[in-house]
Amino acid sequence: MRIPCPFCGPRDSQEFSFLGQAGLKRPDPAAPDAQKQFHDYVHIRDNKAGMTKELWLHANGCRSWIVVERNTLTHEVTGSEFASPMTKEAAQ
Amino acid sequence: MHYSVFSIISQAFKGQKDWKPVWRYPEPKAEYDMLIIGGGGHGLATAYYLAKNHGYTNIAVIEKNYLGSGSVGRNTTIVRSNYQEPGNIPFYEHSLKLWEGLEQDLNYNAMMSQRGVLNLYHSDGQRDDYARRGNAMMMHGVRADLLNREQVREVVPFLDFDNARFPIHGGLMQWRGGTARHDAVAWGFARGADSRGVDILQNTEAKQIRVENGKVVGVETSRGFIKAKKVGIVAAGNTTRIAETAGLRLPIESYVLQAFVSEAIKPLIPCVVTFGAGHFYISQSDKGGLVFGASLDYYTSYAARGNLPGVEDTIEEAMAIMPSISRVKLLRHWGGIMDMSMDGSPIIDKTGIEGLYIDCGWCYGGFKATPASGYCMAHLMATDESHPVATALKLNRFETGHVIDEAGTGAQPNLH
Amino acid sequence: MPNLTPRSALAPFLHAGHHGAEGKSGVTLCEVTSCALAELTAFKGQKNALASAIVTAFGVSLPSANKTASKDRVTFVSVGPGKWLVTGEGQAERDLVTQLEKAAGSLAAVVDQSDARALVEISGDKARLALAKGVMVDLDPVAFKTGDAAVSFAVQFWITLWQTSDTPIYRLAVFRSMGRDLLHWLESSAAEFGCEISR
Amino acid sequence: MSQLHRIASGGLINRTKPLSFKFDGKSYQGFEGDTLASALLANNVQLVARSFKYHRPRGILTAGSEEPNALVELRSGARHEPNVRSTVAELYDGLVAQSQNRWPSLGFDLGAVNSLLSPFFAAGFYYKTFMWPAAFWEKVYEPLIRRAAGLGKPPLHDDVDGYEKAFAHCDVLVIGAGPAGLSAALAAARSGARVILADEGPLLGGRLLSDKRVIGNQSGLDWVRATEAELASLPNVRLMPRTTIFGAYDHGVYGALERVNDHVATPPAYEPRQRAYRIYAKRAVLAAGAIERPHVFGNNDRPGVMLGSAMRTYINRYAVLPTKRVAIFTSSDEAYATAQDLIAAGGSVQAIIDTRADATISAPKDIPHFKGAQILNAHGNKQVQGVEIKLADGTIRILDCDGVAMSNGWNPAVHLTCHQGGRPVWDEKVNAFLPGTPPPGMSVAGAAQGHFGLKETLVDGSQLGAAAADELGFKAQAIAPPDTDPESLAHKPLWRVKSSSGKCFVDFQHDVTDTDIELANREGFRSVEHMKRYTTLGMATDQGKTANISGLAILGEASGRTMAEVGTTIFRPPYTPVSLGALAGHHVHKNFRPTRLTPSHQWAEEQGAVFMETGLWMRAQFFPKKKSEGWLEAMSREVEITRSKVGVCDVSTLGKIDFQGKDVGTFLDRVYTGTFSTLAVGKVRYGLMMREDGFVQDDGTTARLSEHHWLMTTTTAGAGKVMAHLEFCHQVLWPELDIAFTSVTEQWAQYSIAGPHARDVLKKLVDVQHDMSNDAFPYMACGAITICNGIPARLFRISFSGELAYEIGVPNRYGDALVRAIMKAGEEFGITPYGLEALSTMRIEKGHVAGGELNGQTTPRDLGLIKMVSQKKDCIGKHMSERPAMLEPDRPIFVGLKPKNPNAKITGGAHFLDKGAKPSLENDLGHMMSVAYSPMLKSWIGLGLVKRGRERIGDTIRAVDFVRGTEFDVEICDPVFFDPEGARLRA
Repeated sequence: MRIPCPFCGPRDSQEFSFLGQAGLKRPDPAAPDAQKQFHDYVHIRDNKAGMTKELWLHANGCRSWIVVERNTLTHEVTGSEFASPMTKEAAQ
Repeated sequence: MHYSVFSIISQAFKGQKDWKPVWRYPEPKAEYDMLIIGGGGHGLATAYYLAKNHGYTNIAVIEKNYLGSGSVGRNTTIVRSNYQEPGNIPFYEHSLKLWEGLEQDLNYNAMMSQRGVLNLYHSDGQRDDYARRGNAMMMHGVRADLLNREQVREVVPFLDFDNARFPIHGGLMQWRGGTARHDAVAWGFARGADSRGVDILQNTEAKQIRVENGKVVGVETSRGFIKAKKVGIVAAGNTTRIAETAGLRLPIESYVLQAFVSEAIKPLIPCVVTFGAGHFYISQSDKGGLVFGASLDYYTSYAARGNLPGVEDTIEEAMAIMPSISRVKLLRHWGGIMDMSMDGSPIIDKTGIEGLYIDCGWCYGGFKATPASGYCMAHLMATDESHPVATALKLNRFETGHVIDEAGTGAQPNLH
Repeated sequence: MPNLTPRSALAPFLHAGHHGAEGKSGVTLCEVTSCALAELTAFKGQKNALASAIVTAFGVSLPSANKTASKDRVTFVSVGPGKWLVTGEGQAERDLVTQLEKAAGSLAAVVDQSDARALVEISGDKARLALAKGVMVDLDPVAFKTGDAAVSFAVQFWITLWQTSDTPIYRLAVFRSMGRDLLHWLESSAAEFGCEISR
Repeated sequence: MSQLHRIASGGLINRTKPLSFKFDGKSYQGFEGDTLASALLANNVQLVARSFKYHRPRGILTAGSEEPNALVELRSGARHEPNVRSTVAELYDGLVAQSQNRWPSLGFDLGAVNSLLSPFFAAGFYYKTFMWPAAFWEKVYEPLIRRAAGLGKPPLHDDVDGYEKAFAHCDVLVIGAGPAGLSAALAAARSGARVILADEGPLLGGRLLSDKRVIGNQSGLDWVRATEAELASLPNVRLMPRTTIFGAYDHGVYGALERVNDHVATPPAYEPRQRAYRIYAKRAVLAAGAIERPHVFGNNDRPGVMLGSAMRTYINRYAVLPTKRVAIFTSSDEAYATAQDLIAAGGSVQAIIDTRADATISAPKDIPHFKGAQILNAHGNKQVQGVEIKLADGTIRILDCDGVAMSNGWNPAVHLTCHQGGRPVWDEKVNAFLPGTPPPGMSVAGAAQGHFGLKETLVDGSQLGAAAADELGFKAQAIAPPDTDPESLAHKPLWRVKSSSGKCFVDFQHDVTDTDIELANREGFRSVEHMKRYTTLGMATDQGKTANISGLAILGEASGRTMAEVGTTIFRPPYTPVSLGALAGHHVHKNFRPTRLTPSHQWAEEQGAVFMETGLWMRAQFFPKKKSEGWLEAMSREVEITRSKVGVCDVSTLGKIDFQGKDVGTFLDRVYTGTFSTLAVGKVRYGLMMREDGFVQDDGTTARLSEHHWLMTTTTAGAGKVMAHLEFCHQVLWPELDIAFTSVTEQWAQYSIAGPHARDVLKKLVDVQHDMSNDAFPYMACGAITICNGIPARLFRISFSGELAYEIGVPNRYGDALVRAIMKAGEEFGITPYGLEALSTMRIEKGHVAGGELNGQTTPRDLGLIKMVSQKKDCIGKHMSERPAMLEPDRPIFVGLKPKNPNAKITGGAHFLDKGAKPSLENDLGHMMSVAYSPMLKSWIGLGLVKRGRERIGDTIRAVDFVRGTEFDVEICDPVFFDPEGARLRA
C-alpha cells in the first residue's frame, strides 16, 4: 500500500503506523456518565466494511498524525488530511 | 456413511464408487429452532454440539460462501493451550482435550498431531514471563516444560544458535500442542452435524437479523427470510457487519492476517516453533510444506489479502531463527480476516437482545479454539448459561475491567 | 580538570580506503563531522512570523515540504510541518543554536541535535543504485533533484536524506546509535560498484 | 557419444561454449544457452523425476516455469537447493543436479509401491482412515506419510551466498517481454515515460524465441533484436531479464525477484545470488502470455509426453529433438506447426491424432492423419513406447512412438490479475478463463488477454503501452505493427479422454486424476475450492498452471455444470516460488534488526563487559573483573562498591524528550497521573503515565529546565511508544496547546554516578563555578552546568539506586571521553562501573517498579502507586483505571517477598499459594515479577503481585515454580528492602 501523506506525498505504508477509527471524541471527564462514555471511546468501534476514516502516524516520516480515507473492502485510498488543524496551518 | 477399515477396503475394490456425499445441499426451511450465522469451523462445531450434546436437530447453519471458506481453511493449523490468563486457560485446555478425542468422536481424521509447541525466549526477562505462563498452566494441571538452550537445541538443532541477532536462551514447550489438518476440521464437523439432521445452507448470505421488541425473530437471507427464536453470530471477521444489522456495536476490529506456505520439502521441523523476539510461528505440514505466519498487517481490512511489507517482515523473522532455509521457496501466501477484540481474548456471550448470541473476538487464536468454541457456544445457546470454562469470556468485561489481556498491550487490537 | 576529546558518531566504525569490487569506485562515502545540526519547530500559529524572521536573519526563506534551502553555510531541511533540520557547515553547534534562538525568539523551539545523528555524504555515479537497495523514495533525477529532501525509512532506519549536487551528492542522517549499522549497509550495498570510504 | 538428440544446426545456443554437467552422478555435455532440461533431452535423458504420491516415473512436460514434473535438487552443500525446475534452470559449466523424492534411485524407486496401492489412495483417503487405533497417528502413520511426502531434501547449512532487497520506480511496468510486452514497452517508452520491462527468462522475446515467425519483412527473432536494441538505447527504459514479477500488491506495488547469479556456478564477489525488488509502478501492462494445456488420457504422465509448444521450444530455441518418433495429439491447429518443426528437425511424426472430426487444416504429406480420434493410453513405463488410439469409427490402433506432443489450447496467464481478488471469467469464444477485474492501474495485453494471434498481440501491446503512458500525461501513440505470417489458431479443447484403462492425470505433480475429481464431486465437494482442497489439485509447487482448468472442466462435467457455473479458484502470489532468502535480503543474522550502541560501548568492550540485548540496544549486563567471574559475583561486587563507595552506569538509552512552549505544564498534567504544572524551575519530578485504558504504560522523570523548557525521560523500552502516544495527545486530542517537543535521546550521553562518593567524583569534573553542595543542589534538583572546562552539561540529582546519585548528560560526542574521565576521577574512591544486573538489584532493593512490573497489565493501584495519581484532575487513563475490577480488594497488589531461607533462590515467574493450598487457578495468589540476590541483605529478594498483599504483610506463603521444579516459603513484606526512609539519597 501507499499512503498519501499530506506533507510528504505518497509513501510506502511501511513508513506509517496505524491506530484505528478517526473522529472519536475523548469524552468530557466531568460528565456524569463519563466512565460509560470512556468505555465506548476506548473499546467500541464501527469497524466499517467500506469507506472509513482512520488515524495513521507517519512514524518513519514527518511524524504527522493524519486522517486517511480508505476502503476496507478494497484498500482503495481516496484522500488524507492532517489530524491537527495546527499541523495543517504549519504545513502551509 | 461410517468410515472403517472395512468400508475403506471394500471401496478400494469397488473403485471408490459407492461413497455417499458427506453433506446435503438442503433447501432452507421456513423456520428452525436455532440459526447459526457462519459456516466456518466455529459455526459448524456449534451446530454439531447443539445436535450432539443438546439434541437440537432442527437447526441450520447459514454460510454466505462454501462451508469452511473462512479462516478455518486459511490458518497455520496450530493447536495449543499454553495461555497465561486465568480467564483463558480452562477454555483452551478444554479445547485441547476435545481435540485429543476429536477424530474418534467425528469418525473423521483431522490429522491432529501432538508434535509439541515450542515458544523460544531470548532474554532473562522473557524467560521469567514464560515461566509465569508455564506455572499458570500448571496451576490448572496443564503440563508445560521450561527448556534451556541445550534442551532446545536437542529438539530443533537447525535453528540459529550461534549468530542470531536475538540469541536463543531457551523455550517453553507444551508437548501436547501441535497441528491439525484445517479443512478436515470444518469438513468433519459439517459431516457430523449434517448426519444429525442439521441443515448446512451454503451460498446463503445473512442480510439482516430481524429483531422485534427486543427479541430476535429470524434472519433475512439471500434465500429469503428464515424464522428462528435463537440466532448465534459465529461470523469471525464479519461479526460486526452482521451484529450491526441488529444494532449492536462491539469491541471488535477486523484485520488481515497473512499465512504462508513453502514448497514441500522432506521432514525438517519436528514441532511448532515460535520466535520470541518477533511474532513468528512455523511448523511443517504432512505434505512437507513449511507453514508459517507472523503479525497482522496492522490496518483494518475486509480484503482477505495482505501486502508486501508484511510478507517481507514475516520472512525476515523466519530467516532470523533458521537462516538455513534461505533456498527453500515461498509457494503461496494469502490473507484471512481476524476478528480482533480489544483485549486479544474471545467473547462467547449473550447480547442485549433476547435470543441473539455472539461468538467472536478470536484474534489469532481461532483455529485451536474451534471445538471448545462450538462446545461452549452450543451450551450457551441451549441453556442460556455460560459454560463453566467460558465464564470469563463476557461481552461486558471491557466495561467492568475484567479484561483478559495476555500480551498486556491494551485496547489496541493490532498490537495483540 | 580533565579535558574531554569529542568523537564523531562513526569514528570507531569507519575504515577509510577502498572497499568491494577492485579498481572502480562507483560510490564514495564519508562522514560529515564538522557540521552543526539543530531542529527548529515553529510554535502554534507562528510559522509565518518565523519564516520572515529567518529571512531577515539568514536570508533564506524556509523551504516547503520535501525541500531544502541554503545560504552561505546554513541549510534548512524541511522535516515536518513547521519543523526544519538546520545544518551549519563548519559551525560550532552552540553558535548555530544561538543564531537560531536569536532569530526565532519566542516564535519557535530550537533544539541542538548536532550529536543526535550520524551524518554521511554519499556520491558517485552508482550512488543512486547503491541507495536504491534500501531507500524507498524515488531518487531518479526526474523525481528527486538537488535541493530535494525526504524524511523516510530505509533498510531499518528513520532517515533524513537530501541532495546537495547533481553529480550526484546526497546527505543521509540517521540516529547516532545506529551509525554502525548504517555504515555496514552502505558498504555492502556499494561493494559491487567499488566503494571509496574517506574520513 | 554425447548429445544424440542435438540438432545439427540452429537454435539460440552457443555451440562454441560446451558445458559439462552432472545429473545423478553421471556426466553430460550441453551448450551455453541450454537449460538443464534441454541439455538432458539433448542427451536423451527422459526420466528425470518421481511424482509426489505414487512415485511414478516422470519426464519433462514443458519448457517453462509451469513445469510440474521435472524438479531436481540443484547444487550441493551450502548451496543445495531443492525443487528446482530443470526447465528454467540455466545450464552452467560444472552444474550438479540430483533427482529427488526417490529411494534408493530414480530408476528403481521403492516408493513406487504406492502406485500399486493406488486403489486405496484415492482423493480424501487420509480423512477416512489412519484413525485406528487412536494412538497410532503420531507414532506410526504420520511419520510414514511424512517420509514419503515432501519433495527435495531441505538445505542443512547456512547459505554462503548473499541476497539483497531493492526498490524501483516507474511510470509503466511491463510484465513479460514477448511480442505483446515488447511492443507495449516500446510504445510507452517512445513517449518518454519511465518504463521497466521485466521477463522471467534470460532472453527477451517470449514465444518468438520458440516459434519460427515473420514480422513485416524480418524474422520474429530479428524483430525482437531490433526492438530490444531500441529499448536498450533509451535512457528512460530499464530492461530486467531473469526477473519474475511475482505479486501485484495494493496501489501499484509489485514484488519482483531478479535471479542475478543463478545462471553461474557461484556469484561473483560482492554480488548477491538474488535480489528482491519492490517496484512502484503508476501503470502496469500484463503481457505474461499463456500456458498450453495438456490432454487428460491414460498414462499421460509417461516420460516423452510433452506439450506441443514445449516440443517446438526445444527444437527451435535449443536445437534439441526431445524424442524422435512423435505422436501428435491435438485439439488445435497449432499442432500442425509442431509437426512441421519436427519434420524440419529430422524427427518423425508417427501420426497426427486430432480430436476434432471437423478439423479443416491438412496434415503435412505422408503423415498419418486421424480426425475425430483420441489417444486412450500411452504404453511404456520410463518412456512412452507407443500409444493406443481410438479412431473416429471406434476402431482401436496401437501406434509406435517414443514421444507424444499434446496441444489442447492455451490458458492465459491471468495469475497477477487475481492477486487483488479479481476473478477470471470463462470465455466461450477462446475456451479459456480471461482476466476478470485486474488490479487498479493494470491492463492485460496479448495472449494473457486471450488474444493469441501474433498480430493481435502486437497491436494489443502497443495500444495498451501507449494508453498507459497517455493516462499519465505523456504524448504516446500506438505503433501500427507490420503484418505477420499467416497462422491458424482454431481449436476445440477436449478436457479428458474417457474410457481409458490407464490413470489419467490432471495434476501431474500431485498425482490427481480425473477419477479423483469425480470422487470429490460424488462426496459432495462441489465447490471448486472444496474440490481443490479435497483432491489437492493445483496445490503443488506449480500451483496447477497446467492442471487447474482441465480439473474444473472435469468437475463441471461430473456435476453437470458449465465452466462459467463452476468458476475457478483464484491464484495467489507468488506467481512462481520465491526463495525465502531473497525476501529477507540483507536482514539476516546480526542484521535482522538494527543494533543500537551506547556512547560508552567501545569503552565497555575494553573493560570486558558482558552485553545483553534490551530492545534494539546493547547494554552492559555486568563487568567481570576476570573471565572466571560470573554474573552473580560481578553484580554483587558492583552493588557493594556502589553502595559503599561509588559506581557509574550508562543510562543514555533512557528516552529523552525535549519540551518547549507555554502550555507544557498543562500538557504534562494531562498525560501524567501527577501534577507537573506546579513543578519549580530547577526541579525534577517522578512521573507515571497510563494508557487511556487505565493501565500503566511507562514511568520516568521530568525536569523543568526553565519556565517554558522541560525535559522528560522515559524507560528505554517505552521511548518509541511514549513518543507516538504524546504526539497523538498533542496532535489529535489537544492541538490547541502551544507546545513543541522532540526526541533528544541520541543527543545526550547520560551517566548515573551513584554512591556515597558520587559528589566527590563529580566535583572533580564539574567546572568550579558550580556549587555542588547538598543545599545548593539538593535531591531532585537539576540544572544546566559546564564540566571539564566549559563542556555544556545537564545535571540531575535523581536516584534509581537509592544512593546519593546524579545523572549527568553531555553532548554525545563527549560520551566516550566522559565515562573514561569519571572512572579516572573515581579511581581514588574505588569507583566501579556497574551494569544492568547491579542496576536491577539496587532498584529491587529499593522497591522501584521497572520492566517486569510495567507489563501493561498493572494499574497504579496494583503497583502501590495510587498516591501518584492526582485526585484533583483528570489525566489519560484516569476513568478506565477506576473500573470495578480494578478496585476489587482481591486484585493482586505490589509487595516485597523475602524467602524464609535467605539462600533460597526464588525465581521470577513463580506463582504464590497459601500453605497447604492445592494448586488451582482459584488458589493462585499471584506471581513473582522480579527477583534479585541482595548483597546488602545477603538474601534473595523479590517483588510480586499478591492478592490482598498489603493486608498480609508478615504472612508466609509459598512461591511455587513448577516449571523450574522449586518451591520456597516466602514472607510478604514491604517492597522497600533497603534504606526505607531514603536517608542515603538525600545525603
